Amino acid sequence: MEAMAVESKKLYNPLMSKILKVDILTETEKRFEIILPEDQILGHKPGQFVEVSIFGYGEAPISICSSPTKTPGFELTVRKTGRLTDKMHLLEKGGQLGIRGPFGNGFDVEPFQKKDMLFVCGGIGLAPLKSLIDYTIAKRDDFGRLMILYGTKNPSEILFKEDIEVWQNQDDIEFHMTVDRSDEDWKGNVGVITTLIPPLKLDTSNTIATVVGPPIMYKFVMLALKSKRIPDENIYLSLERRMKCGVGKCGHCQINNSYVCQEGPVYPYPRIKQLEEAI
Amino acid sequence: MSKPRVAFFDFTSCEGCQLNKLNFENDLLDILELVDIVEFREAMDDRADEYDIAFIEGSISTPTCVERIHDIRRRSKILVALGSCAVSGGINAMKNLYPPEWVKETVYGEDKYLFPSIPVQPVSAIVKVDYEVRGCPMSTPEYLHIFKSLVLGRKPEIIDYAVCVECKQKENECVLDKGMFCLGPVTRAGCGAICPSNGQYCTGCRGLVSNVNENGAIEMLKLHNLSTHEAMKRMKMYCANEID
Amino acid sequence: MYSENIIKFDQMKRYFFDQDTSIKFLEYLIGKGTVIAPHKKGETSYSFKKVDDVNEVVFDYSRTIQPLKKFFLPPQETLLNFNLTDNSFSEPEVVEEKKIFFAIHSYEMQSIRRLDYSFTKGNPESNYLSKRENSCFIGISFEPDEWHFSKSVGIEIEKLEGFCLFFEPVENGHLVFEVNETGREMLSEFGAGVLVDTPLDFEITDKHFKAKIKYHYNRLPQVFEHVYHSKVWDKVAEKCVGCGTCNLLCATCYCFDVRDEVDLNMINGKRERFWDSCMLNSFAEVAGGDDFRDKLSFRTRHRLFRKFKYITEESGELQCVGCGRCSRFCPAQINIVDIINDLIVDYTEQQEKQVI
Amino acid sequence: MKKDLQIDVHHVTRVEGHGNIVIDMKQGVLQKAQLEIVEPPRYFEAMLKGRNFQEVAIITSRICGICALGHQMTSLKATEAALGIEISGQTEVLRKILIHGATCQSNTLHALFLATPDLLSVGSVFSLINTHKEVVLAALRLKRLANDIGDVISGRAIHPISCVPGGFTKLPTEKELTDLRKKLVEEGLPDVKFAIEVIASLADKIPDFTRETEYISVYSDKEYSFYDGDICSSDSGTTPVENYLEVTNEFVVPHSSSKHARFNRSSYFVGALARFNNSYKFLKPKAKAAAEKLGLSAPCFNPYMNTVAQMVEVTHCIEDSIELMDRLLSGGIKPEKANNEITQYGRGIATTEVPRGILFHDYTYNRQGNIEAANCVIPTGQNLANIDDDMKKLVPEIIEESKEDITLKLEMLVRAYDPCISCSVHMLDVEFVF
Ligand SMILES: Cc1cc2nc3c(=O)[nH]c(=O)nc-3n(C[C@H](O)[C@H](O)[C@H](O)COP(=O)(O)OP(=O)(O)OC[C@H]3O[C@@H](n4cnc5c(N)ncnc54)[C@H](O)[C@@H]3O)c2cc1C
Ligand code: SF4
Ligand code: SF4
Ligand code: SF4
Repeated sequence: MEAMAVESKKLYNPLMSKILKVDILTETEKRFEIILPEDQILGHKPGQFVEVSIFGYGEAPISICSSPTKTPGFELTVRKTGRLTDKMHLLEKGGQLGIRGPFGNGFDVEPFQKKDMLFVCGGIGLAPLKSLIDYTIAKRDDFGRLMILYGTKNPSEILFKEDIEVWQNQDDIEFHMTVDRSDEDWKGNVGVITTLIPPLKLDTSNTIATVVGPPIMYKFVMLALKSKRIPDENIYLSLERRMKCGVGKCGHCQINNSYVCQEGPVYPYPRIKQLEEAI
Repeated sequence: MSKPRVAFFDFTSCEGCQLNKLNFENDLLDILELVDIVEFREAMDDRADEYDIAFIEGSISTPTCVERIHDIRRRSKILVALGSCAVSGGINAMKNLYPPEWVKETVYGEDKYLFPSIPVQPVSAIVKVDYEVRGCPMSTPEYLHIFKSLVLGRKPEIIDYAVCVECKQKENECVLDKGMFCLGPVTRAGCGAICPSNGQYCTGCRGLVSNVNENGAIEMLKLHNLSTHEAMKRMKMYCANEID
Repeated sequence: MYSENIIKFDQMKRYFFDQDTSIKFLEYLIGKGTVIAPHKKGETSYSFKKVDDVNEVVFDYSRTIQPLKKFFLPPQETLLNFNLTDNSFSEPEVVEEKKIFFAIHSYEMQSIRRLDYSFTKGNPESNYLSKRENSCFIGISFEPDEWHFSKSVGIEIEKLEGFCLFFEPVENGHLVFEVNETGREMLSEFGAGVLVDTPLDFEITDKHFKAKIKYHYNRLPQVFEHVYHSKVWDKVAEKCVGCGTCNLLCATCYCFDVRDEVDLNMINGKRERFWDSCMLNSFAEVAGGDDFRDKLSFRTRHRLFRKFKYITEESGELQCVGCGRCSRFCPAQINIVDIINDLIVDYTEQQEKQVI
Repeated sequence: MKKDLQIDVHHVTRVEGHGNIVIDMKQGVLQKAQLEIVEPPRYFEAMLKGRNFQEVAIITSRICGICALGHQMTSLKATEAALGIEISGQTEVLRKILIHGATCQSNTLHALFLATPDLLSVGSVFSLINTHKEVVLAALRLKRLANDIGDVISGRAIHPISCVPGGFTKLPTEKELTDLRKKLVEEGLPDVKFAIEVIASLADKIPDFTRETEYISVYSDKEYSFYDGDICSSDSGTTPVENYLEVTNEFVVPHSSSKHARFNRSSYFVGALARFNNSYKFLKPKAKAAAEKLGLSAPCFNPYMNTVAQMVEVTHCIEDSIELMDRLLSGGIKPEKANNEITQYGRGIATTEVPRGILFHDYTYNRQGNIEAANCVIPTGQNLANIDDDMKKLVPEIIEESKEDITLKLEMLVRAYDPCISCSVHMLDVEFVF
């Protein structure tokens, strides 16, 4: 059988990995620093994800939020939302997680060299983008301007407060944020994330925009970026779908003819436009 | 870790679901290892005040039932509805289909006396229900799944697809091929398609899947020799409260 | 196309087996490995099953309920056994055995070749491929019923690719063709007797398919380019009840769900996968409850696009093999050939409009 | 001493359904001794109206989870009688085995799980797991085996699936029956023997109380009959099933949401003890031996002995099932479809012995095979008057004992009848409040 000639792989066996550190970011989000057995390096690209599992509680795709330049461990930011993630939130330093991956197509950083980088992050969308943000900061000289736009529903949902403080105080990073609804202590912008785009002065042809957030955010952000005349091919989006395997078999993540776990989660915008079911 | 304190309560029902639990002969001892059963009227005398998990069987059909279920809810951390009667009103809810005048006529004997009765309702119509084990009688594998999930402290998997899925996974001969009709295509799975596996049509005891195509379902039943009227009647046997 | 096959048949060595010899041959096969063949199931249905009693094997059957995929991608399959106390796991053992599939129709054989593609490309999956190893297939021709339409998707009754032997019914028995080397070895070991050179005057050409797609299969991907927004999808969705039968029994559908289940001792457990279907609620739902294919019309469209366009773009082959299961077993009697022909009408109308 | 006594046991435990015991004695005069049935009404007869004959047994089996099979069998027989549907001999034998299974299951549950804890002075079977593990295990095995009979032949022990008018939608295979038979011989008989020894050793804990009453059961002159026969009264002999209303004479009492019944006396007894008293001579040998071991002989007038009679019946049912299976297996299982040919319509009445006693279903069908009128008379309802009469005799006899002991004996009495309350409220005459 010619089909049998290929060497097959055990695709579903996780590597039992250790939690090095757990940070509480908000009421519903925690950050986990994880190390693979024998200090193996994950070797991911920014924007890729891993399949995380706890036996008895299931498996789910989670974006890697640390930069590939940070080794040997890597970081995940997880929202408590169901079977697996609830249980993850009960784990502490020393706990074990099954890891498969990295999977998917991340950001190809080659074409971004010397470009101005615009990051548009909604809610937990900051987590997957943070791997790229951290990477560009680590390799700051390879890039032009770094502009980070970040919006959350309300101030209590803000992630990575320490990093944000650093970003805010650094001259070579332009950071703007907003909340949909403010509270008493909030002194910053109020309004949806799209309100942060019009004031920006952009060198449109030299700007790469990367957008990650909840499904409804995409439509409006794309309109705003359009009016800024950023060429479609300079815009990248990361999509989220249900996934049961991460290796292009189970079919759950399929959008038209694209498997998010293979071709995505990061897509150049022209490709998204071909995928009618995408957003 | 102390064992979860578990209680079982029965409302208007045939008590088949309760009995089904006593039928876990092989697993009963394992189950008792995992939890403390603190109240189970059908099998024991003890009573308790507070419960980690309360399992409720039966539908709500009298004002007393309403008071009792509120009281149990107040004292329970997790409340699980067991069986069609508790989940949807079940067979009992068929009563709601008939005009009250007609029911009076049929049910009144010459000796009338007052026994207050209200339209049959599922438990969730009165209090918050955390999880549901469907079926008439409740499905044993599903019950065990929810039971184990709760002991593990995780959310159970909630099935929202048709009985046909399990029926096809088992490679049953479809009862439609024997000239019968079947409610399996629109009924929520979880029973392991036990009726079609035994050559009988699915009566829909587990209620409808969500987003059901109701008109499509009636057209489908008509293809299999039921009139519109009969199709509606069959679909309402267990879903009197779900379909208008 | 048919003439090509006749030439092939003509050049192949062939033997005559009467019913007794066929039974003896089955017995011989049982000595060689696990033999799987069609059996009667229930009143009017068939099922592939391991042969325990050679006399129960059915040579003449329409189609089985579950397709052959069930042997390589079982409806329920354990991926891992795990232990909660120490977080260890192991894979279930795969029994190394030779599997001989007997009396297989050509579309069924082709469905396995489609699955081979899907489980090999990108990430070759050992769960599928290890079960797939060591299997050989013996074909048989069949009389199409009102649901078979394999010819319309380019798979003739005598398509031989993948088989080692092929059985063609003739009076009082079968002509047995030696398709490849494996088949030749089998026959000589069995002692098939003398070669026959019966002229091929049996009805090898054009057994009558009642169900037909109006266009040649090569044109179908082109049709699918233009019917994404067709109203046909809404029309189908009025009748469809979303039961998932069409996907589950499809010879080439392979989507699955994965669930963890713990034993009552709360120590051991299994990670299992199950056949799934893109027609079902929650198949494409994401955290937060958004469903990107929430309508039955979208789901049916996705189902057919996977058969006639998405995978075809990469593999060059239609994924539908024309077994007719989705139509035959649909409780709402939705027929895939009708859907495609309606789409073709829609497409033709579009083209005509453009000309005007 | 002229005593005052008030007892109010709210929701008697370890019985099926909801009932309260109320005793009111003033100055040594018994004002009230009754079992109040407080289970909500369920209107089954009303719900059956207009239902197709294929659905009727599915619905009636939901009258009660414990007696589901009995209701289903009686319902099928009534439907078949009304519509002139014939069944095969094979179907009849399979049904008889099913009824044996259901009787074993229910009698074991009652005798070993619900009543035995009283004899061992504990509150539930769960407490016995540590002290009497082998008894519990044997009981569990027996129950499992009884359920296996239901699972194998009817698809599911509770709310059976494959029994339909005219036969079965799926037949057990010969292998399944052979395996089952083997289990009955190798596990069933030894386990029931062991259980009977345990109960025999506790016999002195069974209250000594007698009150002769009328005993009513199904009777056939060929066998210890559960499946079919005439109505037999220990007072007046047999009556054909068609005249069941003359026997049951149901009447309404204010303290019960279930009707009471009487025939030749103010009350009558149905259930294992009635069957035992009326059909003793047809018991199989091992069952007769068990009865002797347990000190039970016919006729017996102690209602507490009903529980003991149930264990004798378990022995009989296992023995008879083995014989019936041998009969089926010797000829092989014939692959046959359920016969659903309707040849007539109108009224059909049927009776069956279910674990708690004699049960009647009475349907009238129209030409389309839909129900026009339905009536079910349930054993627990028939026993209620007898329970009240027992309590009226018992309370004065034990009045000198402590209130706790009196309450316990009364609860044990009620439990001895193994009342199935959710069945008994099948048809309540109530005012409907919407
Ligand atoms: C490429 C990719 C990257 C991702 N990256 C991240 C990431 O970095 N961080 C992250 O947190 N998530 C991420 N996700 C999302 C994550 O995979 C899902 O949220 C996943 O379902 C969580 O698994 P679970 O077992 O905890 O939830 P499940 O138990 O599977 O629950 C998920 C479903 O149940 C619903 N649900 C759960 N709880 C409730 C409730 N109480 N009430 C109502 N509905 C409820 C959810 O809305 C959701 O639909 C990513 C997903 C993808 C595809
Ligand atoms: S028997 Fe019923 S549940 Fe099973 S496949 Fe057929 S229609 Fe679906
Ligand atoms: S097949 Fe249908 S009627 Fe039977 S148990 Fe399942 S849901 Fe209920
Ligand atoms: S089998 Fe028919 S009814 Fe079921 S999902 Fe497929 S097309 Fe729809």
